[in-house]
Amino acid sequence: MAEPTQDGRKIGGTLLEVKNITLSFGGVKALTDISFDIKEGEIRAIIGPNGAGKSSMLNVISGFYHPQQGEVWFRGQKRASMRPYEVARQGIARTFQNIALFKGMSTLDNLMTGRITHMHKNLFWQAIWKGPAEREEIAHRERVEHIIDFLGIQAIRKTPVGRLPYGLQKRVELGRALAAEAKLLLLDEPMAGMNLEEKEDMCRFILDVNDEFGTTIALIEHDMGVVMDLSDRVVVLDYGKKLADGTPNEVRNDPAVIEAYLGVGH
Amino acid sequence: MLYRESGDFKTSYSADQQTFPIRLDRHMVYGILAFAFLVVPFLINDYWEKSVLLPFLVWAMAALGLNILTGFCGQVSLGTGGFMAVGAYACYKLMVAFPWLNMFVVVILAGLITAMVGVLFGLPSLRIKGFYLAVATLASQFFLIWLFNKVPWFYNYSASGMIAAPERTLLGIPVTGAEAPPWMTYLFCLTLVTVFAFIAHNLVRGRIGRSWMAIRDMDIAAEIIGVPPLKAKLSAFAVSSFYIGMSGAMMFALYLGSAEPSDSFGIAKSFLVLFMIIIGGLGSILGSFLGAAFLTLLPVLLKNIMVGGFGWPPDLAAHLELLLIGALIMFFLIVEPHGLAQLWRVTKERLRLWPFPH
Amino acid sequence: MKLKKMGIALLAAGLMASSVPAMADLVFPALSYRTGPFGANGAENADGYLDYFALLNERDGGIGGIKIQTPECETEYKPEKGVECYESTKGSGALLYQPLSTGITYQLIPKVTADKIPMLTPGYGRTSSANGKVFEYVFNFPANYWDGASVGVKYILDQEKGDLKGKKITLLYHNSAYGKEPIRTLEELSKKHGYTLKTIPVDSPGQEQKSQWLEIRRDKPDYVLMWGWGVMNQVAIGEAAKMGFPMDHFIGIWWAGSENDVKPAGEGANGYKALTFHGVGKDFPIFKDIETHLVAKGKATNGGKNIGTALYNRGLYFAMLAAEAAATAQKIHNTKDLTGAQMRDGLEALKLDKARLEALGLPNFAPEVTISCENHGGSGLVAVQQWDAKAGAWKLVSDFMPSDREIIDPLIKADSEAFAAENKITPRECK
Amino acid sequence: MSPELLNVLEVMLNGLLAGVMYSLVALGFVLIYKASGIFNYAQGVMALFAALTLVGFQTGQIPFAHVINTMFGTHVETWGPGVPTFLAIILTIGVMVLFAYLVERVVLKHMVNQAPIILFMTTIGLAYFMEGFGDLMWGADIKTMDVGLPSGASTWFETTTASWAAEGSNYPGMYVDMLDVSAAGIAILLVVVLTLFSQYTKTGRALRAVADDHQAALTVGISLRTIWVIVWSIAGCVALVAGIMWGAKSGVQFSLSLIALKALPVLILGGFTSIPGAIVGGLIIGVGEKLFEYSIGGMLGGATENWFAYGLALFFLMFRPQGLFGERIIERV
Repeated sequence: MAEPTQDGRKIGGTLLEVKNITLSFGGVKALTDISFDIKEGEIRAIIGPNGAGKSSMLNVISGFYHPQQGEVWFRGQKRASMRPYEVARQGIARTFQNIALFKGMSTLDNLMTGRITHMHKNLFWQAIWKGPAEREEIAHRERVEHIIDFLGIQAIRKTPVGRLPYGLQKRVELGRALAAEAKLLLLDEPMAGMNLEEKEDMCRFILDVNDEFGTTIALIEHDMGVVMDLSDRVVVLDYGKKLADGTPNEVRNDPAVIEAYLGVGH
Repeated sequence: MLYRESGDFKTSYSADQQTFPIRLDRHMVYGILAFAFLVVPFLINDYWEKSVLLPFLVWAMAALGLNILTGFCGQVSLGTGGFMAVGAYACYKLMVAFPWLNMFVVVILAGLITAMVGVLFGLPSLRIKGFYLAVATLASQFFLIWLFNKVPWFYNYSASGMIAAPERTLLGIPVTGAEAPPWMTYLFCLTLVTVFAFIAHNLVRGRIGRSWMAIRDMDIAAEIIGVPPLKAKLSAFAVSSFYIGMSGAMMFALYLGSAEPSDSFGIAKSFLVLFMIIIGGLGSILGSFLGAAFLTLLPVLLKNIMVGGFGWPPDLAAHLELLLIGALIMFFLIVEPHGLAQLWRVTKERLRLWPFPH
Repeated sequence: MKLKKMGIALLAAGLMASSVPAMADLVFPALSYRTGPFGANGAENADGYLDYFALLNERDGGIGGIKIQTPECETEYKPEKGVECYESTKGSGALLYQPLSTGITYQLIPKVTADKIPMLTPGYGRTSSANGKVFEYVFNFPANYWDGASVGVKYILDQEKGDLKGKKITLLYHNSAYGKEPIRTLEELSKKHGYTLKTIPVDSPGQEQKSQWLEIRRDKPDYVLMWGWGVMNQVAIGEAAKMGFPMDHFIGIWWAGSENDVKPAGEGANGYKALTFHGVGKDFPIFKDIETHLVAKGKATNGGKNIGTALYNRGLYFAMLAAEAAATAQKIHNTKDLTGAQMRDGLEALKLDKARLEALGLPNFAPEVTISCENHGGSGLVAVQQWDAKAGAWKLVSDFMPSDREIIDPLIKADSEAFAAENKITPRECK
Repeated sequence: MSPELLNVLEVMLNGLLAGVMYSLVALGFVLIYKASGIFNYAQGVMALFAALTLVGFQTGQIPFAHVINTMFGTHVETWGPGVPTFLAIILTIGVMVLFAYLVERVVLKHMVNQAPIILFMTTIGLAYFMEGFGDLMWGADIKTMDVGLPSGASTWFETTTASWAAEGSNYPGMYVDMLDVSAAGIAILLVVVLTLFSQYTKTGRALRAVADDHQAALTVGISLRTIWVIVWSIAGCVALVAGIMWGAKSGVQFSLSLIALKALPVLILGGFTSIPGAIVGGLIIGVGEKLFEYSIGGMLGGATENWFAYGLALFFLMFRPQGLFGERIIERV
C-alpha cells in the first residue's frame, strides 16, 4: 500500500487525521471545521498568514487545546480527550514557536528529558542508582549521543541551554523532539528568525530525520521556498478556515490561496 | 593548577555520569567525609554537638528536602515548619508505640508518614502557581500547628502539651535522651544526612529529577513532551516532605529532645529553610549544605565574636546580629543572585582555567 | 591554600564557646531574651537579675566573699538558642540555670539532670517538677501555674463572699502548651466550687482578638482569667477596656501583669488585676542600695531605666533566691566555692523568713519560702496586684494566699509519676 | 430581630472592620508588586519601623540612644518634649521617603531583571536589616501609640441596635470599635487618593505604564528607578498608616511586623495586582474567619482564624488561581 515518492521514500497509510475541528476561545473562533490527514512517512506543511490558527492546530494535535467539536484519529483509532503528556506517550513529539527549552538544564539533560516517555525505572531504583537505573540511563544516553552527533552539538553537551545562541537553541529543541523517537513530529516554525545558512542546516536535518528515521513530520513554516521544497503535501489555513489542501504545486496555483496571500486584485 | 579538568578523561558514559566527575572534587568530598566520620566523633563535645553540628545536620536535611521541591521542581513552599512538625510527632508516636523499633527505622517511617501528608497538601499545586502557591502552603503550616496543639492524642494527653523523646538505644548505646553521648547522636544524624544526600543526588540526576526540572523550567512544554505534571509535582512533594519529615524527627528526637508545635515548628522555621536554599543556591545539593551552614553557623559566629570577643552587651549584639545577617543576605544576593553554590562553581571555573583565563 | 586553612581555623575558633570565667568565681549564667516579640519583657526581667548580682558584688563583694559572674546569653526565647546558651556556658562552672522560658526549660530538664546543675524556674516551666523526688535538679518555687490558677479562683471566691455557684468564669489563653497549663486545675476547681468554666484560645501572636472578645461580651462571664503572653496581653487588655468589661473582674497570670501589658491601653486599663508571687514598686530599702552602688556609679544594667517595674522586681527576686541558696550551700558544705550538686543542697535547704527578707532590704517583698528535698515547689503563695493607671503603678490588693493543695498535689503527683515512668526514673528517697 | 440574628450581624460587622485592617497592610504589598513585581516581605517591618519613628518623634527620643550610652557611658534618652503629632507624621513620611530612596540606591538597582524569588529573598534580607536597625535606633521596649484617633465602643450604635431587638430580650446592643471605624474611613480615603493619583497625575500614569509593561514603559522614556523610589515611598506611607492603626491596638512593638502574616491570605484572595482586590479580599477574609470562628470554630476547640483565613483563600484560588481580581493568567506555548 505504500506508494513511493519521486525521491524513493515510502509514504504509508494515514497516521493522523483531524475531522471537523472547531476551537474557540470565549466566543472567538480560532479554528472552524478543519479536517485533514497526515500520512505515515510524509512531510506535511501547514501554512497560512499570521493568526490563521496554525499553532492552535498543533496545540489541538498535542492535546494542549481541547476543541469544542471534532475528532482526532491517531493510528486508526479515535483519540479520547487526553492530557498532553498522554498524547506524547502515544508517540507525538513537537517543538515550539517560541523556544520552550528547559533553560536551567544542560543540552544533554534537555535531550534526555525528551526520552522521558521511554524511561520507566521507578523512584526506588532511581534512589539506589547503581544497577537498573544506571543501566537504563546509559542505554538512553547512547541514543541521545547519537542524536547529538547527528545534530553536531557535541561541544555544547554540558552547557546550560540558557547560555546558547538562538540558532543552537532551535537545534537543541529539535534534538529534544527527536530524542522522543516519536511516530509523528510536529515542528512549529523551526526556521523562524534564522539566517540563510542556519535555515539550510535545519532543512537538511529535517530531511535527514524523515529519511533516516522514517519519522512523519508536520511543520509550520512561513518561508514559502522552504515549504515548497520540503513538503510532500501542504494544508493552507486562513482565519481559522481551511483554504486548500494538496501537493505544493496544487496549492501554489490555487486561486483562493493566491488571494489570501497576495490580496484581492493583484 | 592543582584544580583542573583537562587530562581527566572519561572513557565510558558511566564514568561521565558519576557523582563527582572531577577527580579533585571527588578526593575533597571523600576527604571531608572521612574527617566527619572518623575524626570529628573523637573531638566532639556537648557544645559542638548541640550548638553547631546537630543544628547544621538537621537543617541541611530540611534544606535538601525543600530544595528538591523548590529548587528542582520550582514549587515554592512555606509549609516546611508544619511538615517538620508532622515528622516530629510521627516520630514521637512511633517511639512510644514501638519502643523496640530501631531509631533509623523510626526516623525513616516518620519521613514516610510526612511524605503522605505532603502529597495531600501538595494537591493544590496542580492548579496554583508561583507566589500564590507559596502563600497557599501557609495554610498547611498554620493548620498542622493548630492540629498538633489541639488534639491531645498527638502528645499522649500529657499535662503540659509538650512531647519529650524517651531514651532509645542503638547497639546498646543511647541515641536519644539526655544520656546519649554527643558522638552517637552526631554519627546518627551524619549517617542519615550523608546517605540521603547521595540519594537526593541520584534522584535529581535521573529521569525523575529531569522531570522535576522540566516542570520547574517550563511546565507547559514539559507536559507536552511527556512529563505528567501530576506525577512530577506530587512526587516532588512526597520526596521533599519525606526529607523534611526526617529532619523534623531528628530535630525532635536527637537535637532538642522535646518539642512543642508553635515554639519549635512555627512559621519562622518555614522561612528559615527557604532562606537557606535561596542563599545556598536553588537546585543545588551542595547549595543546601552551604545555605544551612551559612544560616546556622553565622548567628553563633557573630554572637561569639560580638559578645565573647568584643564584650558588647548581649542585647546590642543581638540587634546588631539581625542587622548584619540582613545586610549579608542582601550583599550575597547582589554579588551572586544564584546563591553560594553558584559562587563556588564560578570560583572553581576560574580555578580550572587558571592561569590562562582565556 | 594557606589563606583558606587560616579561614577555616578562624571559623572554628569563632564557633568555639568563648568567655570562660575564672573557676574560682560563682557563676550564674543569665539566659535572657532582649529581642523578638517578647524582648521588651525579657529585658526588664534580665536587668533585675543582673543588677541584683551586680549589687552583691559592689556592696558585699559577692556571696561569702566570692565574686559572682553572670555571663549573659541571648536566647531570643527560642528553644534551640536556649540549648546553645546552656551548652556554651555550662562548662564555666555554672551553678544554676534560670532559662526564663518554659520551652527552654523542657529542653534543659534532662540535660541539667545529667550534668548535675540545678535549674530554677519560678512561676513557669514544668509544673510537676515541684516533686523533688522525681526532679532532683529542677526547682520551681515559689509558685507555679497551678498555684496561680488556684489562687485566682480563691481570690474570686473571696470577692464573691465564698459562693461561686452559678458563676461564670472564662479562661482566655494563649494557644500553646503554656496557655493550656491551668485548664486541668480550673476544671477540677469548678467541680469543687460549682462555677461554669469556659475556655477560649487565642492563636499566637494574638493581634486580632475580635472574635474572642465578642464571645466574652455575649457570654457576660463574671470573671475572666487570662494566660497570655506578649502582644496578646496588650490587645486583650485593650479590647476589654474598649468593650467596657469591668477591669477589676479581669485577672491575668503573672506573665500578663507587667507595665508593658497595661500601658498601651492607657486609662482604660485602670483596675486590671494580675497575679503575682512577689512585691511591687520601689518602696523597699534595697532600691536605695541599687541607687548608690549601681545607678550612681553608672553600673546599672541598661542605665537603670527599668528599675522598679514589675518584671525588674521579678528578676531581682529570681537572683535573690539564687544568691540565698548559694549562701545556704556555702554554709552547709562549709566551703566558698560551690559545685552544682552543692548548690542543689543549698536550694533544698533554703529558708527565707521574714527576718531574712528584712535583712536583705526587701521586707514583706515575698512570702516565706521553705524548700526541702521532696518539695521543690515551695508553698505556692500568690497575691493579686492591681493597676492604677493614674499613678502608673501596680499595687498589691491582697495578701499572699495559699493555693488549694487538695487539688494540686494529686495533679503534681500524677504528672511527675507519669514522667518518671516514661523516663524510667526511680523516685529517690528523701530523709 | 432576634438576638441570635443580631449576634451574627455583629460578628459580620466586626469581621468587615477587621478585614479593613488587614487590607491596610495588604495595600502596601499590592502597590510594590504591581509596579515592580517584587513581593515585598519587608512590608510588615516597614509598618513597625514607621510606627517606631512616629512615636520616636512624638516623644522626642534620641535615635540610637542605647548605642550612644553604651559606647560613651552617657545617659541620653530624649532631646526634648517631642513634636506635635501632625509634624511628627510629616517628619515620618520624610523618613520613609528617604528610606525608599536608600533602598533603591543601595539594593534594588543591583537587582533589576532578577527572578521573582530572588527579589523576594532580598526583601527578606531587608526585613532582617530593618528589624535590627529599628531596635537599635528606637529601642526594643513597647511604646504607646496615640495620634488622637477616637477609640472605644460607640454608645450611639449600641443603643440604636439594642432597640432593634425584641422587647424583653435584654440585648445589650452591638459593639463597634471607633478605632476600627476610623481605620475604615482612612482606608477608603487612601484608596480614593491612590486612585486619583494614578488616574490624574503624570507620575500616576507613569506608574500604571510601568505596571502594565516594564519594557514598553522604559522605551517611552519613563525612568524605572524613579518610579521605584516613588512606589516604595507610597508603600512606606501606607505602612505608616497600618502601623498607626495596629500600633494603637497593641502598642508599638516587635509583633507589629507579624501583621504581614494576616495580610497574606488577603493578598492571594484579592490578587497580587489589584487595589480593589486588596480591599474586597480583606473584607471576605475578615467576615469569613470571624463567622467561621463564631459558628464552627468553637466546636473545633477555637483559635481557628489563622489557618481558616488561609484555607478560605486557598478555596477561592482553586476556582481562580490568580485571585479574585488578579490578571488572568494566559498559558501559551
